[in-house]
Amino acid sequence: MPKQDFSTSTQPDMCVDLNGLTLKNPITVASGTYGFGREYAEWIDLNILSAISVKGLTLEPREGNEGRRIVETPMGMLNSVGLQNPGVHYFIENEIPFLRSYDLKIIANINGNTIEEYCQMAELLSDADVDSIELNISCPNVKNGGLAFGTNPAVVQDVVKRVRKASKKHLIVKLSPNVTDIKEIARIVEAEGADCISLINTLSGMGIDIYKRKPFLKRGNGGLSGPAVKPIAVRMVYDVHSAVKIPILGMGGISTGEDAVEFMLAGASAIAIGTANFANPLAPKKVLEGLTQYLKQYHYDAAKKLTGDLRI
Amino acid sequence: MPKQDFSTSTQPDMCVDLNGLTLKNPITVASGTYGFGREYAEWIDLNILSAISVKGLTLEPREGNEGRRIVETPMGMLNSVGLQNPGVHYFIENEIPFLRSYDLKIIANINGNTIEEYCQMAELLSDADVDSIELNISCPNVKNGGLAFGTNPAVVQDVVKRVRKASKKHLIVKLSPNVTDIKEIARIVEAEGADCISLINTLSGMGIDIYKRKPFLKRGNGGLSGPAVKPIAVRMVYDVHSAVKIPILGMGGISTGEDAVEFMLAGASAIAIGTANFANPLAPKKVLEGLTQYLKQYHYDAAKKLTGDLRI
Amino acid sequence: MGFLGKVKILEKKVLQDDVFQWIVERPETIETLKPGQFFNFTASSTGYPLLKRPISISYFDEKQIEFTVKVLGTGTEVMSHLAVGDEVEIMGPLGNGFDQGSFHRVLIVGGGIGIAPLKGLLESGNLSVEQTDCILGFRDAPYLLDAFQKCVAHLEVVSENAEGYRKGFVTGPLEEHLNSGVYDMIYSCGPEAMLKQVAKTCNERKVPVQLLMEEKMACGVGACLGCTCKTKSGDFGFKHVRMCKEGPMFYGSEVIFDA
Amino acid sequence: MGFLGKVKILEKKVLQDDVFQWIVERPETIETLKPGQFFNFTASSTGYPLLKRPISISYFDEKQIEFTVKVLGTGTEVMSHLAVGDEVEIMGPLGNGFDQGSFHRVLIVGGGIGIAPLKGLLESGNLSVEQTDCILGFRDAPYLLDAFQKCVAHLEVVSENAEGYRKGFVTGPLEEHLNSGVYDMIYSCGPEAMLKQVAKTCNERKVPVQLLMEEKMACGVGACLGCTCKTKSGDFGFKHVRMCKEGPMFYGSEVIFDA
Ligand SMILES: Cc1cc2nc3c(=O)[nH]c(=O)nc-3n(C[C@H](O)[C@H](O)[C@H](O)COP(=O)(O)OP(=O)(O)OC[C@H]3O[C@@H](n4cnc5c(N)ncnc54)[C@H](O)[C@@H]3O)c2cc1C
Ligand SMILES: Cc1cc2nc3c(=O)[nH]c(=O)nc-3n(C[C@H](O)[C@H](O)[C@H](O)COP(=O)(O)OP(=O)(O)OC[C@H]3O[C@@H](n4cnc5c(N)ncnc54)[C@H](O)[C@@H]3O)c2cc1C
Ligand SMILES: Cc1cc2nc3c(=O)[nH]c(=O)nc-3n(C[C@H](O)[C@H](O)[C@H](O)COP(=O)(O)O)c2cc1C
Ligand SMILES: Cc1cc2nc3c(=O)[nH]c(=O)nc-3n(C[C@H](O)[C@H](O)[C@H](O)COP(=O)(O)O)c2cc1C
Ligand code: FES
Ligand code: FES
Repeated sequence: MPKQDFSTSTQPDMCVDLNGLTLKNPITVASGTYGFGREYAEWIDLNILSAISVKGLTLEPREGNEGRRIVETPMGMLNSVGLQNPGVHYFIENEIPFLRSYDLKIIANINGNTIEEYCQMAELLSDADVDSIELNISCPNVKNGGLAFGTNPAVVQDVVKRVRKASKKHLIVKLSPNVTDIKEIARIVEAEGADCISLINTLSGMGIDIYKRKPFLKRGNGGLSGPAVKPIAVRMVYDVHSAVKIPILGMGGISTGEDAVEFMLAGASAIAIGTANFANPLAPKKVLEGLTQYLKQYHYDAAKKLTGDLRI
Repeated sequence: MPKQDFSTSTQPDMCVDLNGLTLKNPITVASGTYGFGREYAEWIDLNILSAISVKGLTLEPREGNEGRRIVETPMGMLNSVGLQNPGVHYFIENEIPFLRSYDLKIIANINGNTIEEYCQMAELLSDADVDSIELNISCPNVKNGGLAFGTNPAVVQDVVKRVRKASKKHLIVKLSPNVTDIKEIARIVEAEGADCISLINTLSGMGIDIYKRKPFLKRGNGGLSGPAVKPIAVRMVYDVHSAVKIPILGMGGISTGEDAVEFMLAGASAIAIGTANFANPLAPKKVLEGLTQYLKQYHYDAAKKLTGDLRI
Repeated sequence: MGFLGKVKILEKKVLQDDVFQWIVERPETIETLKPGQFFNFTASSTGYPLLKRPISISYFDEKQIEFTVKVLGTGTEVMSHLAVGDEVEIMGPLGNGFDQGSFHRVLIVGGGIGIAPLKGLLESGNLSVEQTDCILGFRDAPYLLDAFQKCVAHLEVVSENAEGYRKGFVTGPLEEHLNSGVYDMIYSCGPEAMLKQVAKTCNERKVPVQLLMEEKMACGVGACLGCTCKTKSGDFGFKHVRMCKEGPMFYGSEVIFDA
Repeated sequence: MGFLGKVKILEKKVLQDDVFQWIVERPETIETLKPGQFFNFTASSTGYPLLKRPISISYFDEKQIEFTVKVLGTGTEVMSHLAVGDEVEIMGPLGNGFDQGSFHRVLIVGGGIGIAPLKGLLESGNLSVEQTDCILGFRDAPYLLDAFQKCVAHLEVVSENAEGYRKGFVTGPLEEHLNSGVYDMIYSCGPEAMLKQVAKTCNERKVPVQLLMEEKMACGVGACLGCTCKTKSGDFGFKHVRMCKEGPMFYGSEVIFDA
């Protein structure tokens, strides 16, 4: 971009609305990449963020996966953390109060082994001081042979329907990208009453240690994230935007303001930063500044007008 | 790797067999990235290659897609070439003789709008001097609303069955990675009599020009390839290897000898280099040398013993 | 014979904040070079960015080749950090280059960094011409004017923003020049919008114009079909030809520009 | 307060083909530093490789911090090209660092590049010890022996391949030393296989040992849970703790090594 100074232009309205969840700006951080905010509070002013999706919660505490959990790949990374977390009860008692000392919305990312577990967590969180529940349906479905909930349309329908009943909270459903037809899944999620769709979760990938001749990760597969997956994520956001009316929280490889603009033009109403936080803890600030500059340069008076605003 | 000299060790047997297609070494080049070999002949000795999968052929000549065709992405690229090619007749008359002046196997990559077109091409090629036919089922199925042939199990079954009947040639079926369950597709392909499976084709992706506010590519979507997709490709090769007995020609982001080893350990019997040729026309040489050095260092007397040789 | 390998950077000049020049040693195996041809540069030894960067020859002789580079994104940014004595991997020469020959009067029309290959044409080409005139356009402050001044009879410079030059685009002066009716060959390189305008203006007046075009490239050698543009011919009423192989020079009369 | 930003490289030493040292300016905002802590380095300004690279402090004072780096892959390779005067982005200090205090006799056991933080402990730490002995192991030629020689009473060096040193691993000399029964604290850093062996040997003899461990890291601050190791505690009979936050120093008695 030409290095012009737009600081004198009027500040665009950064506020966006995810169908009931109002955000002061479109920049959130992605589940699993930000813990419960504590660790990054030393490095960046958390008040910059409009929301945090906290580390994936389970009903009971979990110690997560054994062995190596991280593999760097070309402009991406594989992770196999395995949902290590202190459990939803601990979260409610100990983490919410901390997060409430900041001006940001709290999104509780929930993960079940069974539909019942999802519902139990949704109920528990209904009475808790969270602003939204993010239903992560990418986790392996233990009752269904380990295949992710999110890849089977019938199971998606069932879990969203029942969680929707279990809680009145703002409900985001987070889609797995490991599917043939993301639009089909998105339509089901919308029909079952989700308020918002977030995507993409990580892509299923693998790395092999050729010197030890085994996969780097004990389970073989891990979840691929980071800039490498951005083109896939943008395509999916675009596809889902063309298929449903509910707003989209877009993510997958975002690390600059330009990336955020790209996701919003593709159809996202807000975006989340995940892996980029690791490479640069100031990424949310950088993204927010870059986005704001773009809005000024292209004369948008409100961030929300960027969503889906393609010239085609 | 420690910088040791293994030049004095005995040369491992590099020959591999793809279920009837014998290759002098595991290094081939991927369809669409090497034209018909002519252009790279100035830059690398084509005799290094064990096979070339030629630019995707169609029944009639095609001019391909309009507008920009290439978008660079983080450690990857999107392409939307749209199968520009001189048609299968021209290929048989003009390109085969050229390629036959080199010591490499010729794989004819075929692409149809309809199953009938696939069959017609397979028949034509039955009498032509090619060593194998690679059925690319990632192309949009015009009769089926533009969704790729390769993503619908029933359609995959139909097209493989009929092409298998139409030609006695060695038959490779190239899988699309844009599916929920690659194993299911692989099993069908094996059951219908394919001799070999190649994967992965490109992942569906998109890039948006935020300054012009439209997708870089006229059709919106393009195919993602390059190192960025390697972890996804390795995972799919591993999955398919666990699901079928026929050999696998692995590809997706391979650019070094270590990458080739990784794919072979995951289950590939041979590998193809695609996008890496653009970054380094000597990539096939580098990959072959790296692979050979690894075999010596780890005391493999034959390349074929590497396939699936994981310690798990 | 093409050359693929490393060459040493012998000299480096910084022309502007974001424009620099390298002189590299000319590999002995390169027999012929033509103005308008380009080399593909490995921007970084780390493998990122992934694809090579095409850069035109802006001067060459028996011993040396010069490149003039504008820093736009990561690739050229990384390149700009290399210093004299460092090595850089290049591949080329690639592309067809300019058609040269004997002309009565030649007009050079360059925009922005597109002036680089035109400099190469004037300084290292073998045009046989009675008089060469030149129009150069810049968005901001001009550069390399001396080099052009030395080679041409009349030089006109326009800029969108810089003070002290005629304001605007090259198209105004171009029409004025062409109205004189004296030119029998135009050479042009610059942003696509400019080339489209130049082609239109020249085509209307039936003056032959050689356009040095630009498109994103992957292989640079004609194998990937990633860099095509449309020309008027073939069975479909048009043909997709490769900028890196059949181009990057096309005649204004043959190119079909995107709408 | 942690520091995240660029610092200038004041000095650079090349110790071996693939081992170099940087001295950088110590940012004023860093109040305390502890041996065994590390900084996370942005290897390249291009964004590739993606993740930061953790490097231990190998010396520090009020004005400067020293790092000793072994070139292994792309990240450290890119770093090795930076020169005096260049800036590098660092983030830290991170991790717990070594526990210090008063001991009778301390044994330092280092392997390969793992000797770097041990150098930091000896040169910049505040151990109060009657006598410190040291065993260093290398695959090939040793480096930094002078630095250790200066700080310890007895230095023993082993190498797998280099001539002129006792052949083998640190474990032989370690057992001999421990059999004397005089040590009341062991500090160790090196490859995982070595640490596992060191921990076992010390645990058997009930000698306390501080292990500086290494695991692939993504965030470096405790947020991603990517760098865990197992310790003996918690509801499950073990607990996954973060190397970057609760570590990288763990006592031999608390770590459970992978089978
Ligand atoms: C045949 C040929 C010859 C060439 N010769 C030369 C030459 O002699 N000298 C020379 O300097 N270049 C030349 N080029 C162009 C050169 O190859 C590119 O400038 C270079 O590849 C850019 O690489 P990069 O990695 O720096 O930028 P990239 O990262 O590839 O991208 C360009 C940057 O521009 C930004 N951008 C794109 N559109 C806009 C917009 N509308 N507004 C603001 N920002 C935008 C992008 O975000 C990106 O950061 C030539 C190209 C070709 C095809
Ligand atoms: C807390 C902590 C402190 C550290 N302190 C230091 C320090 O002070 N100094 C220091 O130098 N390092 C230190 N390290 C290690 C350092 O972070 C890594 O060496 C560095 O990140 C490697 O990055 P890279 O990009 O160079 O290599 P990478 O690209 O990340 O990978 C390492 C390379 O080794 C290759 N490889 C892996 N296994 C084998 C094998 N068995 N045989 C052959 N090749 C193999 C891989 O292919 C790869 O090329 C520390 C690490 C941690 C966690
Ligand atoms: C280390 C790590 C842990 C993650 N854990 C979770 C999780 O618990 N729940 C979830 O829904 N997504 C999780 N994700 C996925 C991210 O929230 C995000 O969808 C994905 O990483 C893509 O965005 P990115 O490329 O910006 O990282 C995790 C990602 C990473 C890298
Ligand atoms: C420019 C380009 C054109 C391609 N054309 C074809 C094609 O015609 N037929 C086909 O089966 N695959 C085609 N592919 C896919 C490659 O053969 C290969 O499957 C894919 O690029 C993954 O490998 P890579 O990451 O090494 O490039 C093409 C890929 C690229 C980059
Ligand atoms: S860039 Fe590949 S054909 Fe021109
Ligand atoms: S590296 Fe993220 S928790 Fe340690």
